[in-house]
Amino acid sequence: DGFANVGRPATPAEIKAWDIDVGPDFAGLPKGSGTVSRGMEIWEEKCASCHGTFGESNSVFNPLVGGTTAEDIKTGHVAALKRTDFPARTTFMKVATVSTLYDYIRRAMPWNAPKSLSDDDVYAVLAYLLNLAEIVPDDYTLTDATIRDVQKRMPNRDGMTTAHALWPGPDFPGMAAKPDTANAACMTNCKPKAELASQLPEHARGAHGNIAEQNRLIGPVRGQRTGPDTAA
Amino acid sequence: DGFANVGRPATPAEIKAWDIDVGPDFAGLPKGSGTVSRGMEIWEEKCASCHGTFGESNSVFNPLVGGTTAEDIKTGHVAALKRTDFPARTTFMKVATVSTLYDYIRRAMPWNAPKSLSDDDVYAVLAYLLNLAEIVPDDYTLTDATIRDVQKRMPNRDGMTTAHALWPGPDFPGMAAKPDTANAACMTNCKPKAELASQLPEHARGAHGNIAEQNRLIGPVRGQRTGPDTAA
Amino acid sequence: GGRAAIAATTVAGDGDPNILTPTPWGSSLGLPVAANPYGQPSKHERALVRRQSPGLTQVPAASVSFAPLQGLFGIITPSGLHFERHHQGWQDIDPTRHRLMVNGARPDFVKTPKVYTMDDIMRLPPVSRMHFIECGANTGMEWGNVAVPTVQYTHGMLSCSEFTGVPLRTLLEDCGADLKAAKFVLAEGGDGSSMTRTIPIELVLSGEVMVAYGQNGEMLRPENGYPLRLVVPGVQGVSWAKWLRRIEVGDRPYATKDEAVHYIDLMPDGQHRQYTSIQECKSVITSPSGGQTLLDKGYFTISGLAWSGRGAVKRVDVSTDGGMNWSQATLQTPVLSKCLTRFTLAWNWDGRPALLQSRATDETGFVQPAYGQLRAVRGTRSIYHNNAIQTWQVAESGDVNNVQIL
Amino acid sequence: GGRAAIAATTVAGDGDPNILTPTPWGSSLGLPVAANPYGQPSKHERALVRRQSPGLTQVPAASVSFAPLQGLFGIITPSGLHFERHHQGWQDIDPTRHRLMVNGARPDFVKTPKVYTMDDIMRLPPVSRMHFIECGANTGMEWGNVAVPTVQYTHGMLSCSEFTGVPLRTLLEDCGADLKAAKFVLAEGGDGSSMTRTIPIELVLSGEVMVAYGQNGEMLRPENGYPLRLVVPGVQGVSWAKWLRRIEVGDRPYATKDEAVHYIDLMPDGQHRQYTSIQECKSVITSPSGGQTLLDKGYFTISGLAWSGRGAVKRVDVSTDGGMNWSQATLQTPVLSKCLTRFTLAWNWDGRPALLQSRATDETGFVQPAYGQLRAVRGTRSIYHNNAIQTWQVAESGDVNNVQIL
Ligand code: HEC
Ligand code: HEC
Ligand SMILES: [Ca+2]
Ligand SMILES: [Ca+2]
Ligand SMILES: [Ca+2]
Ligand SMILES: [Ca+2]
Ligand SMILES: [Ca+2]
Ligand SMILES: [Ca+2]
Ligand SMILES: [Co+2]
Ligand SMILES: [Co+2]
Repeated sequence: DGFANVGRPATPAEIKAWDIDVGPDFAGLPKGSGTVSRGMEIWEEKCASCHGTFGESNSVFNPLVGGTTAEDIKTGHVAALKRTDFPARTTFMKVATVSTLYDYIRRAMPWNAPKSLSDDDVYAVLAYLLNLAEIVPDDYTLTDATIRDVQKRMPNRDGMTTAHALWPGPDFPGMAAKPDTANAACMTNCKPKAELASQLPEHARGAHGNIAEQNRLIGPVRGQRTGPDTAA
Repeated sequence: DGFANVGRPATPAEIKAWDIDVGPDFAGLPKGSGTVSRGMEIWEEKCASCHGTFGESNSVFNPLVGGTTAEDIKTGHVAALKRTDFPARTTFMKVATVSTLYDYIRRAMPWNAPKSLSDDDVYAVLAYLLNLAEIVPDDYTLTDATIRDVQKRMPNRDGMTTAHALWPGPDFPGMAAKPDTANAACMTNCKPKAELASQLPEHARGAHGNIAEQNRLIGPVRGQRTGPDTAA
Repeated sequence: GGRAAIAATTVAGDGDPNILTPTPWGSSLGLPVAANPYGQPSKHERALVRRQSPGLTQVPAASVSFAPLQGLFGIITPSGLHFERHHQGWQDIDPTRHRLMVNGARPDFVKTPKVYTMDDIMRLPPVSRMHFIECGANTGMEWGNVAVPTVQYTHGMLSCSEFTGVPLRTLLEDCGADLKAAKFVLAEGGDGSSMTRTIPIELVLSGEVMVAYGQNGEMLRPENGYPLRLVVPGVQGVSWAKWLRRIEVGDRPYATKDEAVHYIDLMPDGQHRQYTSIQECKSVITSPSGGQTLLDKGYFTISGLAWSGRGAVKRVDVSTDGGMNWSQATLQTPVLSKCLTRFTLAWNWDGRPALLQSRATDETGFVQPAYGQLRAVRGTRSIYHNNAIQTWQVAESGDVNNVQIL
Repeated sequence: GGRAAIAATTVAGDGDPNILTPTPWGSSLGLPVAANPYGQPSKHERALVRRQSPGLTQVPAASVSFAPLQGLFGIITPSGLHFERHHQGWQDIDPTRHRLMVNGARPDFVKTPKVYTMDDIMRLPPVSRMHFIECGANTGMEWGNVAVPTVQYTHGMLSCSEFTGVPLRTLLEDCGADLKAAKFVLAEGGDGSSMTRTIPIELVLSGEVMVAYGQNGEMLRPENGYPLRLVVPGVQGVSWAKWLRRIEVGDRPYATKDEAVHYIDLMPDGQHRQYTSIQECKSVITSPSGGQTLLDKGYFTISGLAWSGRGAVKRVDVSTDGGMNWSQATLQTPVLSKCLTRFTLAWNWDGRPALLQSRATDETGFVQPAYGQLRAVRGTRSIYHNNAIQTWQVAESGDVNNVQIL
């Protein structure tokens, strides 16, 4: 080839070790299985400290579970996502593809010991999460076969759209050719007046420390004093 | 003006404090005087430790004095500068303008206490240096008037040329419009063979430490090991 | 708030003591060369550092630190101030042990899957190019309303560097990838998160996507992926996989966690836009900006940054009356594709309230939208891709504050 | 010398343990954001620092530290690795107390001599531009013969940054300088040496000369003149007065110490060329370069830097046979005036001895000279402005060494 003596063929064992991605079509999914009850054991030992007993904690990260309904499992759309009075967005409210969870837990969780779970452990703990989300029953066994059924019950499985212009590659279904905003470069008398729609609430001004100490000592401006000066 | 509220007029006292340059036409030279013998006192107290009793030391910098002759004072050219067997180049061998020394000593010397000399001190210590360089006699008094006579005796006063193309501004006397080299971008068979004119002497290879430790641990190359490895 | 100080336009007595009396630095011997073999900023510059936004994320190893845009000049971001976004902390990888694998999702996609050492990669034909990187979540806290006080927090997930590396296309060709069958590649990091993102093959074929090891003349910083990261010009930062260990050639997107659960944009109808990636044309005034106070009336320079994920910035307009009237700003050179562009405009502040805005247009003719326009189509609940026109309100006191205008 | 290591092109057993067994960085949680509010290079990059050349000068406060060009990429020099040249040490000046004065050598040269604070200067209309800076003494140790082993020491008094500041012309106009009568300006530093140099007014009038405070996005580093230095594109570094405190408008050159005793070029006839200032067109291969060893036969990229004090680089040719035959190299973009330009050329090393050279041509048509040509006119005793073609000899062992060819 063109680059003599640069790089070498990967061995099959090397590819097996690193090619761990699992796709939405389940390509790459390893054989294996795990029960909800085995999953609960793993969860309580290795996950609950960060994510809470029911996956509800937001002490280290957003809640994983919550906000989905039996109705969502039917429709494939999480209804709460339409409600502006429902700010929480849990993982199960958003995720459309169960493969995503298998893939991610296997590569990255537990956060402080990534890649320490066996493939079966991942099945088990995912089964437990699916059970917490009321997608599978308590006695469920998740396997490389049953996971395909689970996909059909994911609450937000139809919640994604590619109908936008922000993908730089080949077309996705419904992908728009044109950006969704179309401002014009008006130069004069562009509107009758400039009205403020939002201002920083007074209480939020000090929430980022003393801004005087986040600006240079010289220049055309200084930072506003929004908190106590630290000792020099 | 165009930049409202930016900058302010300098006061006369401020200009006096900072406009300390002395030009080759002696513009900016302060009134004052100093004798060789007063200069020797200052020299021994404040200069000799670095430059040597006779300005001959090269322990912290090149020698200031030496390499000039009575004949040079006549011709205005330091003859030793033509000799390839005379590597030393002292300050007095090079400097064409006595103003340069007054200006520089006043602004920068002593090195560790710049701007601590009075104008008269500068006259005195310069008188002493001129005496060491055998340009003025032992009983000389250097003043803002006599310095003009000294200029006529500077050994290398005619040793400068502006006949070159490396000045980016308006013409100097003799300034060349064209660069002094004119290589051509020959592409093939440009010469019969490539002969080495110089190579790094074996003994110099280790003089810059262990080059292995001056190159990255990765990449297309490594540094050669030319000295002991330091402990990691 | 409140004005911090007023610069003197006149001087008392004979003049300024800083001129009339010897300065410490003008009357002493300074420090030797190589006192710092790797140099540091002045001790007087300590205000300009990366900072977290309190309450944004729960744990700092899955968080963001923002670049102090309020104090930066030109277009290059000093690498020590490059914004950070980690999902599982940053690692300082031993580069002699780091490997890059190129493989195919199916055997026929890549004839010879290969492993490259850093030695190998750094031997291949390199390119050097200047590009911006912006997190898709930049300005995300401001979708619904004003939330944070300064440009560091509103826009500081933005940096710009000269990157050096090998076009990914070169590596794919070296492995005999089937560039007809390939539609996507997966990029995977070597850190704990083994972060993965899907990249469209078009950007790879164009030669733009780069496997980079150099940043601003030296190696990438550990926080930015040392020794290897993907550079995907124009695309949000999360796709620029750090600590890059693997590239897989495939024919469909991968729906990885950071393209199926995050970096998806919630629309008013409850659907999420997936695979949003381009950073659309955007700009922001960095001086004067939120949390600052103008020292004085009189002459000022309004200065800021403009960029577009679709190419070069064509022009930037600036308004001082909240978008009723605009003036064309000067663009500093070089103006490069998918790179920050610095703009400036002269401004005489008469001491009356003002509303400063900048509006960029890119080479495709796309004009940066107002908040009203953006919200009309995307609502207020998307965390990502907020490229709305930023407004800074200047009060009579000289105080500058973050406000929004539709 | 001797080859340090050989990269593996095959692998034993099942594969590389760095792939088959979990890596520490792939199986642990990393460090939080803002662990370093101002970031540092990887600990694995400690080899790349500024270094002195032993025996070059007697005291390190009047000396040089060289930039490690052997390990740099692209054109931007990280500010922490910018070369240093101090004559009286470096100072970390309090910027609130720093002043810039503009005055006239005679009252009629400047209508209103002025004092500017840093606040004032940073309010004036800024420009940002990328330029190289090269010490006039760069490669000075090599005039007579090969003296030093690596490109850090042969060419490391060279750096390139994006500078931000105010055109000096703007300040002169603001003071009402008589730009007809003015022929030269004097630039003066605020350090102990109060370094002074004469600058031709033409460069000021063209707008090129800049009173700069920004370097690569942040403030100048203390070693490079914080908070203010002159930038004189194309001209040797000594004219770029650091810690700039004063500009005087005059009508004749000043014959200051560093233009009357140093930075003067000794010619064979015993005369010194005075006021030599332009850095003529020059280039050097930085990889592979002196003191390095090629790891292997096979594909390599020859990479280096080219620059000219007279404008943009037009082309660079590379020879692997000591100048008998040449190939045109690729120039990385952007190619800017009076700025470093990175060039690259593909090279398959067959394991036989080679002599690597680069030869730059600038937009004026000037071609970088060979040593023989330069010495024919200037002899061997000038310390300054050595822009001769550099040769690196590649031995069969892979060792690369510094040699000279006429
Ligand atoms: C030490 C704390 C910690 C532990 C233990 C932990 N996690 Fe996590 N988990 C996190 C953090 C933090 C994130 C977010 C990472 C990011 O920003 O990408 C996360 C993310 C996740 C996500 C993705 C959620 C989303 O919306 O992106 C899943 C699923 C998950 N964890 C499951 C698990 C499972 C299963 C275990 C145990 C086997 C586990 N976690 C153990 C801290 C932890
Ligand atoms: C602590 C050491 C030290 C002391 C004390 C000192 N000098 Fe110097 N001097 C130096 C150094 C180092 C240089 C070179 C500075 C540079 O690199 O620009 C120098 C340069 C000079 C030069 C310029 C020489 C040239 O060729 O550039 C003159 C003239 C000079 N000194 C005179 C004096 C006088 C007069 C005094 C006392 C009043 C003095 N020096 C005290 C260290 C010293
Ligand atoms: Ca090899
Ligand atoms: Ca549906
Ligand atoms: Ca003022
Ligand atoms: Ca004569
Ligand atoms: Ca795969
Ligand atoms: Ca003067
Ligand atoms: Co992000
Ligand atoms: Co120099």
